[in-house]
Amino acid sequence: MIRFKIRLALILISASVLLLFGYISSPGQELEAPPEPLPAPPTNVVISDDPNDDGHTTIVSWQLSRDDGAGLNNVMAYEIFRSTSPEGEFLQVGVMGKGLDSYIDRGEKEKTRNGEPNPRYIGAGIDYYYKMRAKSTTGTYSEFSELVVGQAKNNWYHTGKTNIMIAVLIFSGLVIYFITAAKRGKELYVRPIAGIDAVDESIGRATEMGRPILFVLGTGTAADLATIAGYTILARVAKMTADYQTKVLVPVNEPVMLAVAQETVKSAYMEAGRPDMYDEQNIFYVTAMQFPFVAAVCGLMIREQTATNFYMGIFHAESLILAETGAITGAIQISGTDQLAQLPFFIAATDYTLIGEELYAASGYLSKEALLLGPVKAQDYAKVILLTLLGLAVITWSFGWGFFKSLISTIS
Amino acid sequence: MRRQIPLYIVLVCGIVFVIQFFIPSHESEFIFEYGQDWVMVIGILALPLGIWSYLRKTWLTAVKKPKERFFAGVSLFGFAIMMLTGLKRESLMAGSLYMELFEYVLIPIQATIFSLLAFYIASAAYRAFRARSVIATMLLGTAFIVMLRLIPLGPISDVNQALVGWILSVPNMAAKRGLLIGIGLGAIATCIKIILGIERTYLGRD
Amino acid sequence: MRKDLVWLFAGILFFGLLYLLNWGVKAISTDLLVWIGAFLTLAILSFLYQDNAFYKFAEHLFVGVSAAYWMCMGFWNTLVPNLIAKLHPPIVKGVLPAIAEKPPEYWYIIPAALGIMFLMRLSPKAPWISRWALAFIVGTTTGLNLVRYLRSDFLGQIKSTLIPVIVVENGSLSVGGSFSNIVIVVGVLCGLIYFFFSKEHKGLFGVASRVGIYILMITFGASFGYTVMARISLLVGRMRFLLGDWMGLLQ
Amino acid sequence: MNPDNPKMGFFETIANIDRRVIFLFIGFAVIIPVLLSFSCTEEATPIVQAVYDEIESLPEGSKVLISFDYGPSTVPEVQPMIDALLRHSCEKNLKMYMMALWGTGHNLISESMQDIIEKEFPHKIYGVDYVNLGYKAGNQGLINVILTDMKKMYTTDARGSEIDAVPMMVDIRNLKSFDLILSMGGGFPGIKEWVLFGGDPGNIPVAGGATAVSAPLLYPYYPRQLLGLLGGIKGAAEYESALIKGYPKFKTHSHPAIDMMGPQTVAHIVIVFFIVIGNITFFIGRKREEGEKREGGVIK
Repeated sequence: MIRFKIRLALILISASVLLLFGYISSPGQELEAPPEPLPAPPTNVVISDDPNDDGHTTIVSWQLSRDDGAGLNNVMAYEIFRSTSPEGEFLQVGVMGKGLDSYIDRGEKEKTRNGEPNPRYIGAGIDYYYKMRAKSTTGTYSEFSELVVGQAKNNWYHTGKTNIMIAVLIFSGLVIYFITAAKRGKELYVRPIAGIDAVDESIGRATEMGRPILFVLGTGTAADLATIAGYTILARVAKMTADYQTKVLVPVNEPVMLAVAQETVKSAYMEAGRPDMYDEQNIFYVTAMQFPFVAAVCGLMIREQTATNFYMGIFHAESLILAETGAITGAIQISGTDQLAQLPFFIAATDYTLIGEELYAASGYLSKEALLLGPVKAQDYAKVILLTLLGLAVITWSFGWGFFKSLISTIS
Repeated sequence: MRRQIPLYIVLVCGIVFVIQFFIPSHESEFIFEYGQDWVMVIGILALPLGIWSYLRKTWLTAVKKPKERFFAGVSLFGFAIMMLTGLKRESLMAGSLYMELFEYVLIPIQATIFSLLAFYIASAAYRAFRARSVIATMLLGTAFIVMLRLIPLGPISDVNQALVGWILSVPNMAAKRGLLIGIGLGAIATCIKIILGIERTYLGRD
Repeated sequence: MRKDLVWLFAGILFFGLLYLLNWGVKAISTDLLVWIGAFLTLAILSFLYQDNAFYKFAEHLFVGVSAAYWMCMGFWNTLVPNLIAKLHPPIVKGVLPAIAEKPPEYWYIIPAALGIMFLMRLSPKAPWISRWALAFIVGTTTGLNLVRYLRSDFLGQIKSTLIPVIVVENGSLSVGGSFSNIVIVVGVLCGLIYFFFSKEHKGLFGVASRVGIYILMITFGASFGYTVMARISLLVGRMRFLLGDWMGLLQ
Repeated sequence: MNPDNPKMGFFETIANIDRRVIFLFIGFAVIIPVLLSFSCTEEATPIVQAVYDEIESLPEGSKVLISFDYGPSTVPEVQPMIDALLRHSCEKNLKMYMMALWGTGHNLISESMQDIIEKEFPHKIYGVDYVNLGYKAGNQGLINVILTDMKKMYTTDARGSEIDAVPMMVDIRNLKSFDLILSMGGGFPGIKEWVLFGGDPGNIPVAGGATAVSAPLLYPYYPRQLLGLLGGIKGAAEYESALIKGYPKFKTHSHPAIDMMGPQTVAHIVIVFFIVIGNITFFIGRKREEGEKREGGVIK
């Protein structure tokens, strides 16, 4: 406490001394305090539009003050001011350290704030006036730079995304090419995927045992890609169960997923010529929350004694709870997910696992349809391109040739 | 025709949302923000469908299976209580019966089910981690080394610590990248298949 | 059914014993809510032994309560502010005064219409119309996913694999650093080769694919081993609740 | 015991051990240490000790910037680290400047101040010994700006006082005014951004704490760009141990990370033990099977 008092006293004393000094040395009082040399202001200030935004940002660039890093060498920072009129009130919008020669002025998007005009707002097509000054290391300021004016524009193309656009176009081109090639009757080979090969056998087993099959589409949303891949496998499973007259249970945790799963199973039964076998009650909504859903599915496994369990889609922490409960009942379990964190548990606790990309490839593999196999081939070609580029880049770069490295860097 | 319209909707929506990514203008921002918001709103509007499925199934169970009647009743009772207490906006404030039920019924069960993982991770490790093949040995070996880091073993611990650090930052990183690149390619191909209407299982058929 | 009765009896015995043992001796909780929490916790844990009436009770209660909880949350937190308040702000004056002042946004008729279309599934006459809403959801999400994957998962990973395989540190060759970088580059390449689908994994290609799956297994093993800690922590939390908050055995 | 084949009985029993036995072991592995508050003494590893030593070596009155870059979901892992670091800094009479790059950090700062500084070190004065600068948006951009000018971004503290009215802020100009930067969390933005945009360009020592998940990604920065790192609950426990070793009076204070390590260690031993048993029986079983095959016996 005492120490604080002493410090406070010291601070107060030094502050009053400073104040006094400031009073004495203020203009008008011709005292002989040595005039400190002021830094020169930055020059050639230019206001341009940020080409990749929706009209709320400008870019301020300038030439460094001649005292920045040279001359008096006393510039510490630059201060940037903006106003909507040349003689209006200028708002300090940014500070940049010495040696820097541009500033991105990101305005706010709300015209008004709490019913009053928002001073930080920047809108498209409005003239904004800027001026700048340099701040010296001792806290003095240069003159203001000349007043300049500029506008922000609402832009229609993001120049920084051209690379991604090219990548999308190339990849889409590959996909479409291989689909048409396959349609023309070109044979496409797909390597065996153990998890998918086991589907038929596991359904046969459930039929022999006279027990139902469980299909869990995960705890993602209905439109997630892994869930959509799950529907394809569900369609296949449902078609087979219709043939074998085995019951398939599909508990879901999302109403949209419920609708899709019902449609999928219904269509599969119709395709198998057994629409009479379809029972909507077997595809049911439990609850949207993760753990209540898991509790109910675990209970279902034990009470219905499901012989084969499928887990296809997005899974979170529940993956291991489901897989271990399934192991207790002695069910054959086939899983597939693109969630990296859950793959280890599926691999350890289920019999077969579709790892990441294998899940997406499963739809093509299952149907053997040219339309669905084409994209798989395109994926592989994209991989070849990547492998080659990456290999070349790393090797050549290590020997000092940076061409491929910079090529990849610009692409990504 | 009925089957064609949804495919066109997918095509148009898909392409619009891909294109908006390349357009920074505020019209594009508008589409981006609203599109996401709308998907969420539709998801909530669809909830009655799920609730209907749940109620019907539980009710039918209660009617058809006398043995299950008690449990179906418990479920419906819980549902009714929570619905009634959640009818008012104020119920979402702390201290309401609705939030109390959340706190003292949902949370303990949720946390306990989550904690079952401590048991299951042990039984899964015991069952799966057998050196049956090279692949299984890799899995088992790494898991073993990583688990050892928590067990005090004198000087071995220091070496192990360093080894775990290396495994996590080198091979672990490499495999994750390979996986993510693969998943990325597969996901993009799937997206293109969906947008072009090649992948359409999810729409069912008439 | 008889087995369930045995469980019920065992449960009553357990709680009764606890009650007798603790009454007036230990600082067992006198809070009814804590007892409810403890009962439900034990009911779920009993599933580890086998499925039984207590677990079934907790499970069914949990499902019912959570279904309604989610419904109310969705209504108040999403539907009211994001749909009702947008279409007709004054209606939410009583609950969300901040939004009530804003002008209505009639764009929101579109999701409302799509939502209703989706519910048409329940109508016997025109269930097909629900597919339009479904198509909107899938189309929108897929479009967004496409660019999201393209940008983050995939291109970002390629860029960060660009590392030199010969690491020079302070003017001399760093063997350890070079080795690690070689492992990363080879690991990524072999991992990708494992995911080749349209070519048979034979010969050199097969070897690379083998190396790929080995490295994947190392990763999975490491994640598995690493997660054990987090899962044990969860159990410690539950045990603290049972032994401390409920039974009062911990300081 | 298997009556049909008494010779194989023991190994078969073990090999086919009921999962409930494992569950029971895990249950006891957690319950017993929790009941007995058993804990292992954690020897601080060099990467943790480095952080401790750095704080230990700072002279009284040195300025430490602590950035709260985490959210509620990682509180169980990160909070014990913060508590230990705050205690250590208070004990060493360092000046603590607390800020947040994460929006969620704001409340966590207030809570930490209440729980640790105000409760355990009531003689510390707000504004003189510690200050809450609150959350500012901008991620690494914020670090960029405060590297040259702190007060441009922080015109007031989190309580709304004019920044120059806070005594301990008077002589702060920019990041270089600090003697040590601690970033807690490990996500984005976090330690990596502090190293790349603050520590490296400003030549200021940076250390931090990260969740177990993100810690491995930060290892490459140690020790050149990152002074030291507490990784996960184990890192926190090591720091708590180091602190108790240096200042035995903290033994009576709460040390949640050390408490957590007891059950952790025992449970890990149990799991490792079962894996070893499983593999031994597996190999013995396979050997016997091979032997029987050779003898033309029944293949089990």
